[in-house]
Amino acid sequence: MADRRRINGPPGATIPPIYEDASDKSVVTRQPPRSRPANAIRQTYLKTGVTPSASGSAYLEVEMAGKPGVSGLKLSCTVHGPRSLPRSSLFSPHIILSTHVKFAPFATKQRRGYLRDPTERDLGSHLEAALRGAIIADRWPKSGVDIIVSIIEGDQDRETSRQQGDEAWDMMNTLSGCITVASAALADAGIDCVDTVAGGVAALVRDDADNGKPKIVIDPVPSEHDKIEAACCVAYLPTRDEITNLWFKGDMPDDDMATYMELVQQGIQASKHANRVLVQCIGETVG
Amino acid sequence: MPLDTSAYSLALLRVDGRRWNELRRIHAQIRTQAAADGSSYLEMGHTKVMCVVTGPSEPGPRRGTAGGGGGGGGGAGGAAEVAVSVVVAGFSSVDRKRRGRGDKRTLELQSTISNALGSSLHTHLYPHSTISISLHVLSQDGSLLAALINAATLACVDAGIPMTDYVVACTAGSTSTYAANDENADPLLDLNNQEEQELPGLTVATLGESDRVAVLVCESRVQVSRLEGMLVVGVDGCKQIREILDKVVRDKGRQMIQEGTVEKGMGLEDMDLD
Amino acid sequence: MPREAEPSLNERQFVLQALTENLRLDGREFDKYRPLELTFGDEYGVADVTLGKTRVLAKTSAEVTVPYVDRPLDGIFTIATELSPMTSPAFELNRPTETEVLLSRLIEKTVRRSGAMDTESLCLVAGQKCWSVRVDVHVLSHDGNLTDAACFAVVAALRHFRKPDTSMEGGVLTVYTPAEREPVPLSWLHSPFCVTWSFYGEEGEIALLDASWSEEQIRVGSCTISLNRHGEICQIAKLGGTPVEAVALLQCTNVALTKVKEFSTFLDKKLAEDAKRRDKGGLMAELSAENDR
Amino acid sequence: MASVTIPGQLLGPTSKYQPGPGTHIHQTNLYSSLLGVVHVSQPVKAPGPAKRLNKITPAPAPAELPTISVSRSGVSEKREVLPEVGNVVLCRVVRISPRQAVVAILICGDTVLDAEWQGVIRVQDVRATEKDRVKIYESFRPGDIVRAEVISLGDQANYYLSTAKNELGVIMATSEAGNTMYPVSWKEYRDPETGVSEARKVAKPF
Amino acid sequence: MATTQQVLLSPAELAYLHASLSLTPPIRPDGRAPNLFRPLVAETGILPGTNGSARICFADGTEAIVGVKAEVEKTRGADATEGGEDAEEDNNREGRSEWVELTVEIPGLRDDDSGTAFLSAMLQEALLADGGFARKLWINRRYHWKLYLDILLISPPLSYPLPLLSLTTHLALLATRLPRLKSEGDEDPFFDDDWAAAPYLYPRDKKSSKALARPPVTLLVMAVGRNIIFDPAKEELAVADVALAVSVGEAAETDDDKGKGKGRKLRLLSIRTIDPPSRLTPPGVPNASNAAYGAAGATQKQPEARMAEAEVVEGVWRAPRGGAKPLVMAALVQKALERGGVADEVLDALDGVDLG
Repeated sequence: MADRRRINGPPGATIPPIYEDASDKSVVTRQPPRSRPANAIRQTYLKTGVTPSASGSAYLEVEMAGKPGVSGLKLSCTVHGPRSLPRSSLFSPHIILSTHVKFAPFATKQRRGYLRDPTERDLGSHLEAALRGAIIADRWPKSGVDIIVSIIEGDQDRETSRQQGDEAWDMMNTLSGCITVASAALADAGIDCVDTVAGGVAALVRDDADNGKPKIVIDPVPSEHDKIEAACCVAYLPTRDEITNLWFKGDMPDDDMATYMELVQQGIQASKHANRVLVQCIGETVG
Repeated sequence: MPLDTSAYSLALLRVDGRRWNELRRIHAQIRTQAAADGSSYLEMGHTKVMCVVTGPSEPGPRRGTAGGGGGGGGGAGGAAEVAVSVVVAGFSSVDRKRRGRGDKRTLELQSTISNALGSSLHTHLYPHSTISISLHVLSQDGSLLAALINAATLACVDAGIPMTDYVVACTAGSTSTYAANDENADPLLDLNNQEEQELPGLTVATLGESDRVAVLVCESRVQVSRLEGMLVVGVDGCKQIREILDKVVRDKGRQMIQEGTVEKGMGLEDMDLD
Repeated sequence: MPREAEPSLNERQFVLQALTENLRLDGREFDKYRPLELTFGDEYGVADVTLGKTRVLAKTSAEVTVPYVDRPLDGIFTIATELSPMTSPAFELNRPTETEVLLSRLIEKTVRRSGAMDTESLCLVAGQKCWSVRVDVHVLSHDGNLTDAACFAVVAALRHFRKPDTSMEGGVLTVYTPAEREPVPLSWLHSPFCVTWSFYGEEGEIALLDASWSEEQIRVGSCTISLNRHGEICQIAKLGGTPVEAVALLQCTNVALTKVKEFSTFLDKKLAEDAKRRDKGGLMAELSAENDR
Repeated sequence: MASVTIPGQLLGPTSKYQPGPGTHIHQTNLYSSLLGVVHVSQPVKAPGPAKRLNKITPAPAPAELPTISVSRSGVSEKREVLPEVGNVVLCRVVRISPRQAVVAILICGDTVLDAEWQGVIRVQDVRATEKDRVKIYESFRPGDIVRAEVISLGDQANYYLSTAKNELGVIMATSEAGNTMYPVSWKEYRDPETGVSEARKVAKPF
Repeated sequence: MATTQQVLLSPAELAYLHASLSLTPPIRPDGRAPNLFRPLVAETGILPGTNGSARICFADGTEAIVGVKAEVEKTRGADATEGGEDAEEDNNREGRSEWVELTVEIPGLRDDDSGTAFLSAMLQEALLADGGFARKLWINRRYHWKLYLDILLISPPLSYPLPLLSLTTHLALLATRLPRLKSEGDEDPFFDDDWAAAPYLYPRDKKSSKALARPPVTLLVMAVGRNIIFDPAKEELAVADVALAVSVGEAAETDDDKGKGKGRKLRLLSIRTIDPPSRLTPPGVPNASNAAYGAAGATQKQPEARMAEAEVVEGVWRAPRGGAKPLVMAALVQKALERGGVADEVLDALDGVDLG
């Protein structure tokens, strides 16, 4: 659908030239391989109550891969509600959850429009499934809550070329960030949840350095690895030991159920790491 | 590719070998889908459309979003609303072209079909309800609006919605292009895509066998003097199509009686089912 | 969404009864238009049309852009219609209603698809530069028969419009300001006009021209016929409604032709008057300048 | 005992506590469902004014158990409360019709609500006696502030409210002349300046 | 959102459904075995104007049509010399995911509905999971096929349409043929006009005309209590504890696999959690707290009892809370991937469709 409300730039965009560094041919524009252990997530910063006008809000930053101290992914989430439903909607014995995930136009290397594209809608559906399991919906009949996640900066390094790294794998990291930040904002808004849900990603990667032997890492950064065979993103409730959303993608033979189980288990591990940050952050809010 | 119309004057045959007043092959089926209240499938040459009718039913909560508009005042008044949605499949034309649902041409088609059927269906029998007609275009080769109207009529018959008569439609054209300014141009019946692109033409829908025109759409430039000829041929074509559609409905009815799906009622003796 | 108030049963009955007695509410004959007025703005390409209480403003603008990839030799010509809440509370911004879609389709088919303007003449450099001419139609007041008024306004605005003159020298395109060179009119081929019939009665046997809003609300069908004065049909749209005898439609077309001829003469006259008004100023200025010397 | 809990934190077994607001039961344990501070109220204190704030299970265990609840008070005042059946609310009359008065609910219990929730007082719910003689325009006028009780969650849009008790009804009213009026009887308000009285369903002052 | 319209079932009906589906073996409303698909009617090649098409009609009346259309497109950034020697060429046949465009059209839903976006993302993800599919679209280093898949649901969405759409897409892709390439190397491609000579997108065995490889299928699996149920109908989904969409592809058989029991060798391509509509169902009220059943004393004293937490009462419906145990999810996936299991059966059934 065309964006009719704004004056958009000309459709035929120009791509800025990328100059090759002539002096040093050996340096390919490739990130150094993963330096942190396979079972560690990147540094994460989380803070609640950043938007005073919203019922609840949170902000999340994840450090950029291979560059300690520089942040990559930046997410902000606001929760509005519970508030009354529009007159036209039907009676609902539950709270109506609506999730919006939106990339800022400048968040990724490819400029995004102002209208939500299918990827953003898809992420919104995943997020909704993840949160729907966490909230106690029957506490708030006849009301609605809007959860809006803005991706201020995507998880992409400007220096990697466009060919490298498939955006499809980036989406899992983004989704896990969205889940964690939305969970913090929900807690801040005072909406009843059964548990603090957090997102985690694990991937089965194949690196040339390891002679092509596949291994499982958590919180993968696609550009750090030669090939990602499969990845999964889980939204996990730690005290209940339950998964509210599972997203798996890849290629895995049927006789390898053990690897699949291990992958999900590692995803849960990653989620537990994120949950630790989450618990600490919201604990501070009250104190 | 410009249409070679010069051959017509020699052999009096059109590009696909038809004579001026010949229809393309029409194949129609009703009750194609078990889940729907009414359904139909119609081919006019290579134009293929499917129709599914739901209702009359309680209006949904999100009325008016899918366009369509009310034939006869909408569901709020004393009559049922006829909501039409047309989906043109991406693969239906030679070059794949995707039309969004907000496309103006599609909206116009929807509104036309809704208003045309609204005038024939007895919508006043179903106040505060919605008859939703969902049309899918699977393949296009000219006469799209006509095919859609015919398919919708058949599906409404299948759904058992009372109507005054069939609303039947077909296209008519004229042999020479506008530029040729040929006053002696012959009218043509049932245009295919190529003819539709090159020659002036119009779509006529009539109410059953009468000469009364429910829809008349002309989208090309043509001399006023040629209108009458085209209209006459078009109206005549509609009568032929009505016969064909009527046969489809009767055949299906007879088949259903034979299979015992419906009982042969008392009144059916009067109808010439045999 | 607020809805337009529907006429009451009494109102409906009254208007219909009057029509069967050959009377219209405002006393017009069935085939008479309300008084049509046209004023041009100070700028080129602005036309303000009033038809009774219906008022439509059309404004033409032009800019240089890149042509569409699939049509490198054609300019771009767009017509945008806007029915704002100012016209009626039933219209909302940014959400086209059915009325708006049908109106814009009708104007589009009448003016653009009939080839009233030579779009090839808008091309400046094949595949690279072309004029994009855009007409914005604003409905200021809605008292029925928007189609005819809007279509008239669009044609009048386009014929009144002057685009900046350009020249090509050695691959360099120059666009001149009006001060440098007198702007030039668009390359215009023919002037189509819409004539809308409204039908009443069980079988649509009563046909009215230029129905007012209250008449439009109770009609059982309508048919818009677009013609130019050479007797060429540009478009016919009877989009559903109560079926009408084919013969009656042919008669409507013939009457429409005479109306279109009237419109055409009227527009020519107004354009000539306006040209004279502008030219007088221009000539006088030039003359006085020479006298000074 | 004022410890901070986060959603999903274990509070205790159901055999020791009753669930209050901000908690939920999972299997046989009570867990927090909110970010906030834990309160444990002993059953002795449960009746009385605190009753409205606490939600007690319908079938109380034979031995009254302490109620455990989690609330955000002391954290921030942002916590929204939904009108619930039985709550006394303050609302403003938005418009009236012969059958009902439409109101906007502003305060629920002691909490000022963040969002405005729409409610209706139907003609049969205005007072307890002589229901068939109630006229809405003799009971409420747009702009009045009304104390009412929630009787039902109602349909998709409205909460259903009732003023069929002595202490419920209009508590603040403005006369046609634009002055704030004072109540003179159970069905009248009077303008202090013009002296004209207007009919209302008057709430009995405490 | 993800699962069509609201469920119009009362708490009592939901409780009954849940109870009967939790029995061992479960009793399904339509009497199917837990791992049985709904019967279906399928045909291919219905639209001569497309490169491949299929239509499937489920017994419950839902119907879908898929048309596949291919267009030659210039590869972006292809003029840059990469690759090098021709010998390497086969390895350099990199496919790109943007060569496939998939759209889902569901009557009554807007184009930009998130449910539709979710469905199409899911189908596309499964198709592109192994990267092998996009590689099939490679023509030469400068050109490729752009494949458009238009998926139309013809009937109103009576049940969650995922299995139907997936199976129809599967068949349409099996029936898809691309014109035979006559040009060589990197020159502008031109093709054989003879449609009969056009090769299939998924190559077939010459003799049996059975496809050698096949596109993936997406199965809908749900769990109720300890039971795993395949291809749930709308009512069954309304009481699901958890629902997963599992995309399964077929792996090429190697020799050492032969001994490993019967059935196909399968590959797991993608999993997505479907938000079950059960979470939005109205809860039931236990008799103990229902004023109409003599619990007057308790309810009148605490009218706000509705909000109170109550322990689960047997036979009273309560919308599920929280998620699912990781082990339950794993069991669902394992069941879907089982050799000789449901996926196998479905693929076998689809094999039987005449690909004309």
